[in-house]
Amino acid sequence: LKKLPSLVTAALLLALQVVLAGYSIDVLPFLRISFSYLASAVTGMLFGPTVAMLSAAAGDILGYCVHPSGVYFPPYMLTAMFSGCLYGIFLYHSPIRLSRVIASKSLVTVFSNLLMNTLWNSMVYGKSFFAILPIRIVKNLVLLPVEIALLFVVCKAAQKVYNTAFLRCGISPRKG
Amino acid sequence: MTPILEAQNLCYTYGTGTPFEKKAVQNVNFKIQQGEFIGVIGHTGSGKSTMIQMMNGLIRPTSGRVLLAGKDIWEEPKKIRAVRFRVGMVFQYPEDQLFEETVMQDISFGPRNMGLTDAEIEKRARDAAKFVGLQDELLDKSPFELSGGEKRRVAIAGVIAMDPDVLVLDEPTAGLDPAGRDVLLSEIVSYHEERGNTIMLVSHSMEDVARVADRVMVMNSSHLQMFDTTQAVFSQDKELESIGLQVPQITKIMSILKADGYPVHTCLTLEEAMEQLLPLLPR
Amino acid sequence: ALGQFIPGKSLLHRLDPRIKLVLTVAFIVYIFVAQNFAGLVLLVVATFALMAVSGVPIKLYFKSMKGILFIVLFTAVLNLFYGTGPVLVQLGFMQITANGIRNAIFIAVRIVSLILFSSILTFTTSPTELTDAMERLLSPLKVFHVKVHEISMMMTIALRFVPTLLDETDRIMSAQKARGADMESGGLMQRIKALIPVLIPLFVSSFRRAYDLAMAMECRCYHGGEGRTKMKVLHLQTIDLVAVVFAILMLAAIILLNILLPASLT
Amino acid sequence: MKEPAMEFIRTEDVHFTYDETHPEEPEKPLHDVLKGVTLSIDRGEFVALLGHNGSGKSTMAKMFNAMLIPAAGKVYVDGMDTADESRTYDIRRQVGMVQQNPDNQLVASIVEEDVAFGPENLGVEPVEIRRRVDEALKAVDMYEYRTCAPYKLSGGQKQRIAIAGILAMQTACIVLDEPTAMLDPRGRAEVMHTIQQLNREKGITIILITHYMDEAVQAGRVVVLDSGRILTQGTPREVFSQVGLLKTHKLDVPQATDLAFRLRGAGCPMPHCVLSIDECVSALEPLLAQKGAEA
Repeated sequence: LKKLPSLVTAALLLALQVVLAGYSIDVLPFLRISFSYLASAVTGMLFGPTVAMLSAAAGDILGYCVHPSGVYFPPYMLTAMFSGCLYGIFLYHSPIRLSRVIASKSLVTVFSNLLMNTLWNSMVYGKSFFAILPIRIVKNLVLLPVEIALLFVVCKAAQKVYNTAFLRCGISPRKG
Repeated sequence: MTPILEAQNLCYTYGTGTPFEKKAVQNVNFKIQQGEFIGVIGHTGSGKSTMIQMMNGLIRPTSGRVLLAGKDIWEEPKKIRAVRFRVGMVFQYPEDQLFEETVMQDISFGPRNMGLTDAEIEKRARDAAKFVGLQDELLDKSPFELSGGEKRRVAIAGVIAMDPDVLVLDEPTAGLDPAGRDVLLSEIVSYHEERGNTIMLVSHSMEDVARVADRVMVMNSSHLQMFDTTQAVFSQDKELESIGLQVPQITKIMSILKADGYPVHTCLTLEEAMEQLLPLLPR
Repeated sequence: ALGQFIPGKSLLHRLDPRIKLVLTVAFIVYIFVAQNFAGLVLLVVATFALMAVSGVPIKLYFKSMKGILFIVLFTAVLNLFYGTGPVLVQLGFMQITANGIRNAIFIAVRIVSLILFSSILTFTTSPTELTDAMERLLSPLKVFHVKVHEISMMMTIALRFVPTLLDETDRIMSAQKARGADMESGGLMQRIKALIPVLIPLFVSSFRRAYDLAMAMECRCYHGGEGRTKMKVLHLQTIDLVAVVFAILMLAAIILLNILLPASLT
Repeated sequence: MKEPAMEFIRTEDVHFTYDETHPEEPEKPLHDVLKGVTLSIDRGEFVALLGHNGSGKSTMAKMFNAMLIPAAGKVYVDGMDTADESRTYDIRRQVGMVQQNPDNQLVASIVEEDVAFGPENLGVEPVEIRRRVDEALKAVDMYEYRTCAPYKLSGGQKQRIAIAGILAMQTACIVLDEPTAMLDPRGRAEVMHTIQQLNREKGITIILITHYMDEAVQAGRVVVLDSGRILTQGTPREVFSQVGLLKTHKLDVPQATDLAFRLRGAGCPMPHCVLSIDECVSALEPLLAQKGAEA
């Protein structure tokens, strides 16, 4: 994040991450579809794993400051960071390909949503939490293809627009 | 004749029951006939945005009714989408809503949502593009590569392509330069003349409203303060100024001359003023 | 409005945000450290005391609980069936044990105090204060080449633009609905698909805003964290010290109770 | 010739070309935006830069504070060459800039912290920042909003906060790039009032880029740009007496001015340049009275 435009773009994506978290669709309690992963993934795509990881951590905290609901439990931040990092690893510096999108999102679903979050949930809510694990698995697997498709469309558009938005006028503000 | 659009005791209150409760629109009544060109003026915060968003059911009135061709638009809430196709709405800075890969696809978004056939969609999109003066070679480009003025036209075409009976435009010329403003406005006027449908134009530019509108609505602190012919509204320059609105410069000049006892009457455009003044002036 | 900050002049409002942040995290940890009802009750009492001191109407705290109440009850009920030991009630293949009831109550109380405790922080500290506090707390990490200034700048900007983008989201949604986009009905898949016309313009507008803002910041001589000063300087006061001492005493008490009494949660 | 000490900004035959090597349309020709602009602006002046979109006026604005460097020619600010990278920050301390979109230039979520952003970057002492922030907010008449969040303010108010942010850096000059283009009439009036006040009372050099003639009228000097060149310049009265020229270059001409121009064209003895409603009326009335007396 040497360059100011990158810093600011990452900041705006962070804001978007927080905003999108507010527009989640509740299917059942515990089962919520949120779209903030899109902003996090685009951050990873444009600025790489480190930035995505830090921004995900910041997003977790800010998200709680902005829409305080439920429990603030610090380990959830680790999940967010891990996911951000995965997106960065798979999507950074490469033209968007479906295979990469599939790989990144699937890993996030399995490791972050299913493994890590289940662990944290069980810490907060007691071991009974394993009772609804099957429902969570089904939900995540059903949603996976949709989420992948959405991610693919958004990433493609974002990559294109980002390039045109900043290259178009040829004025990338000069670093003094 | 049944008015195309009618408001009956329209009210809207934001945040009912919270400390932030705010009456945005109160007791608005009006009738608009098919084919009229209506100007809507008023300050930011006067309630005009809320009012126009009730016309196509984006905001549901807290009380009162909106009648489209004599029928309450909320009679069957499930069919509200059909109302939105008949009352097209162009928001402020509409270029922000573009999202498709090509201009053509973006203009087609509305017609496609209407469930039309591909051929019909294509035809409508091309017609709409023509109305706003978009060249054919732009249609296959990405909307994000266009200039600001072109994007604005694409967005307006996207609403025109739904072929609405009533077209509501919220400051369509905001942020354009004077030349761009004039061109866009005359495109809207010729669209109106050709299709003969009803237009509601919200604008801060009194000159523009005076030039194009048949009748003018004046919104002030959530009420419909005046609704009369353009001539009649702008001849009340004192009343308008008292609520902080200006009349067009030309109207103001003529009304000062009139007040000072010269034999002229209210004018809306330069041409009218020239016509009146020339015989009265030495050459 | 953004967040749920309620401006006020209570002791908690005046507490240094850095201290508040650290102590909140500490308390969250305490809640998990406490292994028995005695410790938990101590924490609950402390939470209620702080709520009273905060000067924020108690009913607001309960309002903030509303959203999650169902989850609390739901987990409590589930936990009922997860106990071991002597069976009290047999419902088909499920059974409720004394120990299950105890677990259910314990966990429910724990979740409730977690929520209340984090609410105290967000009610008495504005999001700006929080990001500011975070920046200062993280600054020692500079030693490890973590870009603390950049992260906090990002958070400041993000916080500034969240309301702007929220408005923008509503505006774009309305605009697409006006073009017949259907976002209210249809199955899950359709609803997700209907979001594309909203999501893409949002990203586009974020990039455009970023470009403008980067320009504006450059014009205002922004050049990273080096040589930068701050208008507001935070000083630790006596109450901050008192708060820290209080927190340490709490920790000692909880650990002591853990040692003296058997664990309640199995 | 003016005293050399009075001169604050000088541009010498400035050229600029946007490097439009667009990834998807490489065949698009390079686009000359500025084709030799020579201009001198004095300390304390209020200059309006008028021109339609694409005339190069926004590019010109970015030349004044080294956001852009001329491809050929020179820009000097207070004697410093903008091409000299070691002076970039010294130049930006002298020349602040306000942009078109009021939403996209405020950094912090509290008004006073945003105003403090500039001085913080300059490494000013905290106590001094506080003093400057209060003073700047009072100067733009926004002091009572100091703890507000920017998103609760109107467009005109946000623009005034942006101006305060520049004032707090104690720059000698403010460049405003179409600051009113996105505002409603009330916001426009607020911002113009603030600009006038700063120029008159604090002696701050103002460069106002606009395409509204009624705003340019308020300046001491008007420079009209067209396709990268200076079309004409002078006092508002000198420039706006050339209504025909302005209209052929797609500039906005207020109705009062236009009316007088057309009447003159039709042979009425109207004055050469009419800038406002009042002037127009006071020019018309004697003529109407004269003709009335003849009849």
